[in-house]
Amino acid sequence: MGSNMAECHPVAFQWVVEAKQNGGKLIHVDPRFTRTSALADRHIPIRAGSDIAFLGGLIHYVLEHQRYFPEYVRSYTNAATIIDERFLDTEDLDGFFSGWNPKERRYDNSSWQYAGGVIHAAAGQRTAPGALERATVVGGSPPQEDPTLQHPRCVFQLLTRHFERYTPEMVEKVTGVSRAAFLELAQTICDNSGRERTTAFVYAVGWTQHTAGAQFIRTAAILQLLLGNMGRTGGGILALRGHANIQGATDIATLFDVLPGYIPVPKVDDPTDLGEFCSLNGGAAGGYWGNLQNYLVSLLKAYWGDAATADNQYGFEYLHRLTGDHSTYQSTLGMVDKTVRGFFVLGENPAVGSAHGGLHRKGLRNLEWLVVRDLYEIETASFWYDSPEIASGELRPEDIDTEVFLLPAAAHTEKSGSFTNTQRLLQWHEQAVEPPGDCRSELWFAYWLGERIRRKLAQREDPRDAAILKLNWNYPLLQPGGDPDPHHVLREICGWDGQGTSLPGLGAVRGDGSTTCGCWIYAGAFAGGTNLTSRRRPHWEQNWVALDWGWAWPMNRRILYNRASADPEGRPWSERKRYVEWDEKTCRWIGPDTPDFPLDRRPDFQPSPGATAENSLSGDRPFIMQSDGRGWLFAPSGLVDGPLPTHYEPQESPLRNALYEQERNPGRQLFRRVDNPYHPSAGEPGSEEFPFVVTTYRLTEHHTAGGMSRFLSRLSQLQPEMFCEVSPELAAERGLRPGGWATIVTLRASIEARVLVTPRVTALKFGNRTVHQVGLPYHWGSRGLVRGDSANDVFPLVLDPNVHIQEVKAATCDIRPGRRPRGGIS
Amino acid sequence: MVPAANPRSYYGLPIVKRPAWTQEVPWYFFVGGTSGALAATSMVARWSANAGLERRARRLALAGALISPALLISDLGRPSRFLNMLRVFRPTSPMSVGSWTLAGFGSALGAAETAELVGLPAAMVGTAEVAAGVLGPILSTYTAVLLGDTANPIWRGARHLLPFVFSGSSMASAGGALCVAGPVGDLRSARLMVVAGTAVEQLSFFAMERQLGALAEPYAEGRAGTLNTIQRASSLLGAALIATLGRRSRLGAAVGGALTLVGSAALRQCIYRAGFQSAEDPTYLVRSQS
Amino acid sequence: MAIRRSLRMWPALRQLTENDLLGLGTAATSEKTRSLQARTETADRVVPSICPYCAVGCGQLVYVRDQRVIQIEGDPASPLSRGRLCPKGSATKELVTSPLRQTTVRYRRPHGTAWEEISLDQAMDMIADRLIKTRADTFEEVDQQGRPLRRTMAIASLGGATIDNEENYLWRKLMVGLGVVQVENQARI
Amino acid sequence: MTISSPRQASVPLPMWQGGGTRMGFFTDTSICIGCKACEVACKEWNDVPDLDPSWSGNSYDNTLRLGASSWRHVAFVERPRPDTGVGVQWLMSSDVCKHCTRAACMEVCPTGAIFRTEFGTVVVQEDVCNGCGYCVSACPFGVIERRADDGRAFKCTLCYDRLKVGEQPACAKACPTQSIQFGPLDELRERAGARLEVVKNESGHEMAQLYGADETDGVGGFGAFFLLLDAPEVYGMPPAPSYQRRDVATMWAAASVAAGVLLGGVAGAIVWGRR
Repeated sequence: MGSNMAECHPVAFQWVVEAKQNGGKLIHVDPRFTRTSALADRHIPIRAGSDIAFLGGLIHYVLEHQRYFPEYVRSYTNAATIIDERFLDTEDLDGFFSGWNPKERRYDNSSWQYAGGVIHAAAGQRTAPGALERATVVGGSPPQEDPTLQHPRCVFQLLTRHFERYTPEMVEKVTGVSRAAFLELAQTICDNSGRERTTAFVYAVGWTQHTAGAQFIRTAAILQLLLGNMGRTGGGILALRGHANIQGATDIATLFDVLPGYIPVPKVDDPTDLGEFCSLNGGAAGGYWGNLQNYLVSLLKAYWGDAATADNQYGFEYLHRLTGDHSTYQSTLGMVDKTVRGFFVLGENPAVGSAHGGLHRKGLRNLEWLVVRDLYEIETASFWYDSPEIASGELRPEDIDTEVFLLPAAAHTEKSGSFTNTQRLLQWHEQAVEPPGDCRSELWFAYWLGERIRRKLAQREDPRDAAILKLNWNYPLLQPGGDPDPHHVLREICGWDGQGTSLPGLGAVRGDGSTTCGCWIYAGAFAGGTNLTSRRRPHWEQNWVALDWGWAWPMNRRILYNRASADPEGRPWSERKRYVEWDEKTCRWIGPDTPDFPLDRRPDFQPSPGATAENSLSGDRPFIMQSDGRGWLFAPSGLVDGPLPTHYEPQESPLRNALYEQERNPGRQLFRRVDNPYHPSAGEPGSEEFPFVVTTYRLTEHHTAGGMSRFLSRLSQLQPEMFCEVSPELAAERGLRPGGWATIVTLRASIEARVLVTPRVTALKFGNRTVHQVGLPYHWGSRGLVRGDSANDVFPLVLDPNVHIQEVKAATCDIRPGRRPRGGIS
Repeated sequence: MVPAANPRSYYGLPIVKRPAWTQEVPWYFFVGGTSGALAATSMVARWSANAGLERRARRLALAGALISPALLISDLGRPSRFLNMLRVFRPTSPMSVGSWTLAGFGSALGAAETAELVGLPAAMVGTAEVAAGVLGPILSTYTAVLLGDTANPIWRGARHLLPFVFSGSSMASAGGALCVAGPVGDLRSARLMVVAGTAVEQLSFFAMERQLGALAEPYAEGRAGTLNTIQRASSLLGAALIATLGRRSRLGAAVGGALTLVGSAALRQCIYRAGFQSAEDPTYLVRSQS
Repeated sequence: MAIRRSLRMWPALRQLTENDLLGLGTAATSEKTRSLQARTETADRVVPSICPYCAVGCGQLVYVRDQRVIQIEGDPASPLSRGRLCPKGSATKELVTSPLRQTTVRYRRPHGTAWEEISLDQAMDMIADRLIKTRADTFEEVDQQGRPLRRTMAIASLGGATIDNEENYLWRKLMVGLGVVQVENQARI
Repeated sequence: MTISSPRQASVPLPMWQGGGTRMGFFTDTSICIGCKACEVACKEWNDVPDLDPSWSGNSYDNTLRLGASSWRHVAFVERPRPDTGVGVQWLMSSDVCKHCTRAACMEVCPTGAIFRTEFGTVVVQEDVCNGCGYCVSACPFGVIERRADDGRAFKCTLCYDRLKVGEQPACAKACPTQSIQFGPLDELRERAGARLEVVKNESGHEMAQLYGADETDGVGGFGAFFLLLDAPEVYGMPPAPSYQRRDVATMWAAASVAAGVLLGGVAGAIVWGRR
């Protein structure tokens, strides 16, 4: 669901095809019939943006027919935990949870907590309200539980009640999936889950690019926990990520709100005391996050080296602080409003690659200076003379005062370094040739820019410059004036101890300043002083888990939480699904993979009172990053828009919310401003102007916004023009000629595309209402060998409140025959 | 979407490729064919001691034998590599067989002519002429095998009749050429060649269309259709003129001969053109195979 | 001598001598064909690499001759990809060797109507100056309530998903040192 | 004149020297995901020129045909599901030169440019071809073509240069799902037979068929054969390709008779004309 694996990850899809040939079943739930659907046993067309209703329906089915995995649910999830009596569900408040603050449009989640204590999330909104005053949950057993799962306020009962109305009939009404098709699917999934079998969910941006994206994934997580499909072979929820190192960039953290290893960046109201900051952010809780202080201090040591001492809290005082959401879309608005003056773009193309391209280009025009580093001259570098606004005559280059630097970048063949792939596997690529001309690696750019700045700042005595001047910036160079040694940088990331010996693993990361570690989850990738990410032992020389190829974080574990592949006593759930198990002889966890659990912790281990971090977890708690060691069916903290997933309509939708009075995700991030207009939704006046659903996607032949494919003749000729996919019914209704032109109209922009009329796009029936969907690949722009309008131009800025990702998988539009007026696109 | 046409096709796209050849090829079919028939004429004429006819036929044939390779070479994608035609001898390839034939044919005629000019013994001239005379008819008809031995529906479908079309046409055009070139006195045999040749040509062409059935459509459509009308009209008219006026009037014979030549040339053009039309519409191929 | 040799090499004769009467096999081969060889055989070295497109992380082998990339194909040893590549992965050679690649620094001055060529050194110096000035002009030491901020909100950075871990790490480290808050990448998009 | 049926090919099978194992392709279209990696890998390895970018509107097929500059071509067929009638079926298939057992292009090639390699494959020698164009009309599959700007004929070489060093062809190596399989032909045929059973019975594709796997078919079987989910013509391939030369004898016979007629006619005319 939410993924077009065959088209976007074809080589990974080989394993799906192989599984199919071994009797596996492939079901594709997607608004469009794609090349993935073509190979699937069944394709189920669904209305874009209605996935929570669909998955919620499955949860309802599993609970109603008792198809869940009882032992797994009872021992490995928080089903038995009792929730604060102040908690009120969306069933009580018609689409809201308790704690909603309408003025600030945000939740206070104190009423979502475990009864008698607060609990910290392993990710997302880390700080638990009032964590300093109230007792923090430490250790395996939360204060109150009901193993019989009967208590009205236990998670299991709350869950049952929350999804009560997600019946097959409701699913049909909301998603457009027929009752019969839905039941057949539910059946299949249940039959393929349990001790003997497992079901896996594969998703991609089809789930994330929504105003409730994080909750889409949460819903699948709940379902998979109920079915016992987590931490086991052939199970899980697999995110297929789109860029070679998008996982690494998240881990090492070119993201505003986290430091390397998902350590939260301090907020303005966080304590200025390192210790207090850590305990407030989970450092006092159970599970491995209990060691937050070790991770943070070692990172600070990596940043400021000898300048990081106990006296200055290891440089904690050097860290900047957040005052809210500072994500990329906020920056864009900052550029438009001229509060952001300078902008670096490293191998990305926001002018066509981000939602509401017009707004991004406006931002670029309002900058003082812009630095673009790329292999090719992309739209983001050429916006000032080659953009829809210039083409339309709306603007002339002379009118634009942005200063632009275009610096040619080195390709992956021209530098050594590591990528972290979608399964957290670090793989090293070796330099093959020297970069041509002025092309340089980002490593070179970062290092030498830093050198210049530090040299220039060193002359002035400004206390504000302490953080940059004291920064540990000593890196051995491959040659004078050349790149810093990437191996050395990776060593710093993976960490070393006082003697400079590389750390064997994350267990060795210390908080007393004795270790240095740039990213604690990568600790161990340089164990023994060798770069384990460069291991390339052929798969035919090792077992199927292939631990000797590259290195996966954490600790080279290939399946996370794999302790759950064994029962509470440590025995495999079944012979067929044997993976990691407790070996009484050696008193160790063994298996083909690295056990994701303290190696020598007995299944019957009970923590001593007062134990913290992982030591507070008993031997039957597989989810070691959670403070209670359990999989969360109910998320008391971490998510800002509710402890349980709830179906809301997209910001722009042709239908009303059939489940609640509350139409849309109350917490979603809105930007109500003239240059970011939203369409009226179903029922509101004017909504009939934009009667169709529009969604975006990728094609095998291109890559994201085209920066790495539109400039290549080999790929360009395979998909040479921007087109839109419409159903024969819509084509007839709107008079769209196959092979002709159509204009997609929204309040943000009108773009033109060739018309591909295809039965692969189905018109969905909702009672007497038919909803048509328009599909748009988003690969084109004004540059490259093949050019076309950019699909991202038609979408508004509206974000998921947890992760600030834009909603481009569902909006509304109108479509008309013919080309757009030449007079400009906005 | 694939249209539900019957027989089904892939977006109506051609299955076999249209010929890669250019205009020179049908012209060569005409010139080479005529020259082959003329060589045969000169051989027989020698036996029947008709020196005048022998020499005239031979000279005309020689002219054809010199033009032919020029036409073939200019049709090549890489003319500089024309010698590669004699690189191997592939009995499996009508074109290979043809190339060697043409080479032998040309040299034989050349030899005959030179032998006569430098006054070598008549026997030598005779031998060379026999060689040319025997190769000649093959030169006139092998081109039909060359077309039949393709995947092109309209050529392949008629592979056993095309040789007769070509031989008849060559006979007619040879006669026609002589009618144009020769003095009215001894044109009787040439006229007979035209009439007999045209008869064979038109009858076998008719039979060919019958045998092809629906595949013959291109002969009635587009450029091939037009060329078909032209070739039929001028061949029949030419033959008629030759049979009637040609008896008495030199002019009549010349005009009739010319018309015959036009018809014969148009016939090759027509068949060549039909090959394009037949390849461009996949339904012909699918029909021919289902 | 030469004539005799070329005569001996004449395929029409070799048809007889090489028992290939129809001339469909070896007799028809040219010198060039007989000495044909895959260009990967001529590589100076084969460099292990990883596909730069999506996050599957397919193994690649980069064939280099005379310091130029002459071929990029899948690495059969990879347990992930088993030597296979998608169309984008298969086009990687063009990605890195295309003549359309930008190889010189380009500069566009405010209100400028054309690119100007400047040296890499000059560009780096200008960028450093811009960064220092903007940061100095907009640095926020504390908020209204006097709580520490130590940052500038006037500089932003986007990108990282297409570059290495080491590069992301160093870039973020520099930005943290400078108090640049808005460092983001594709993961947000 | 009797024409022998395609089922009983009369002409002896041309032997290829070296007697090495015959290598080829088995393209299993039932697992093709239409990614076109084969098209790109082929062009990159063989330096095949690019096509002018043009959008066809025929599903996702913008290559449209095999030709001098497209040696692999992925076909896309969209239509209602033949079995249930509801929903769609999207057929994808990577077409390629068939490397026929009885290769018309090779047999008609007058220069010897096209020959049979030690692997049983059919290859054009670019240094020999003089662009006579005969192979273009001879190919029953419309594969080989003359390149306009170059004049010579080009087609898939089954990566002859790679085979020589024991490597597999670029397209087969790249193919993510191994829809394109390379190997000894007899092994591939075995595998294909087994696969067909599965596709027909388990996946319920009644129309599924092997195309060109059978030595007794019109061209004596393909060196590159296919598992198709429907009739060949649906994918733009000839339904029953036949080996033109199977009745070459009768053709030459006809030609000789015709030549005889010509000679006789001329003789008759001259003799009769004498009076």
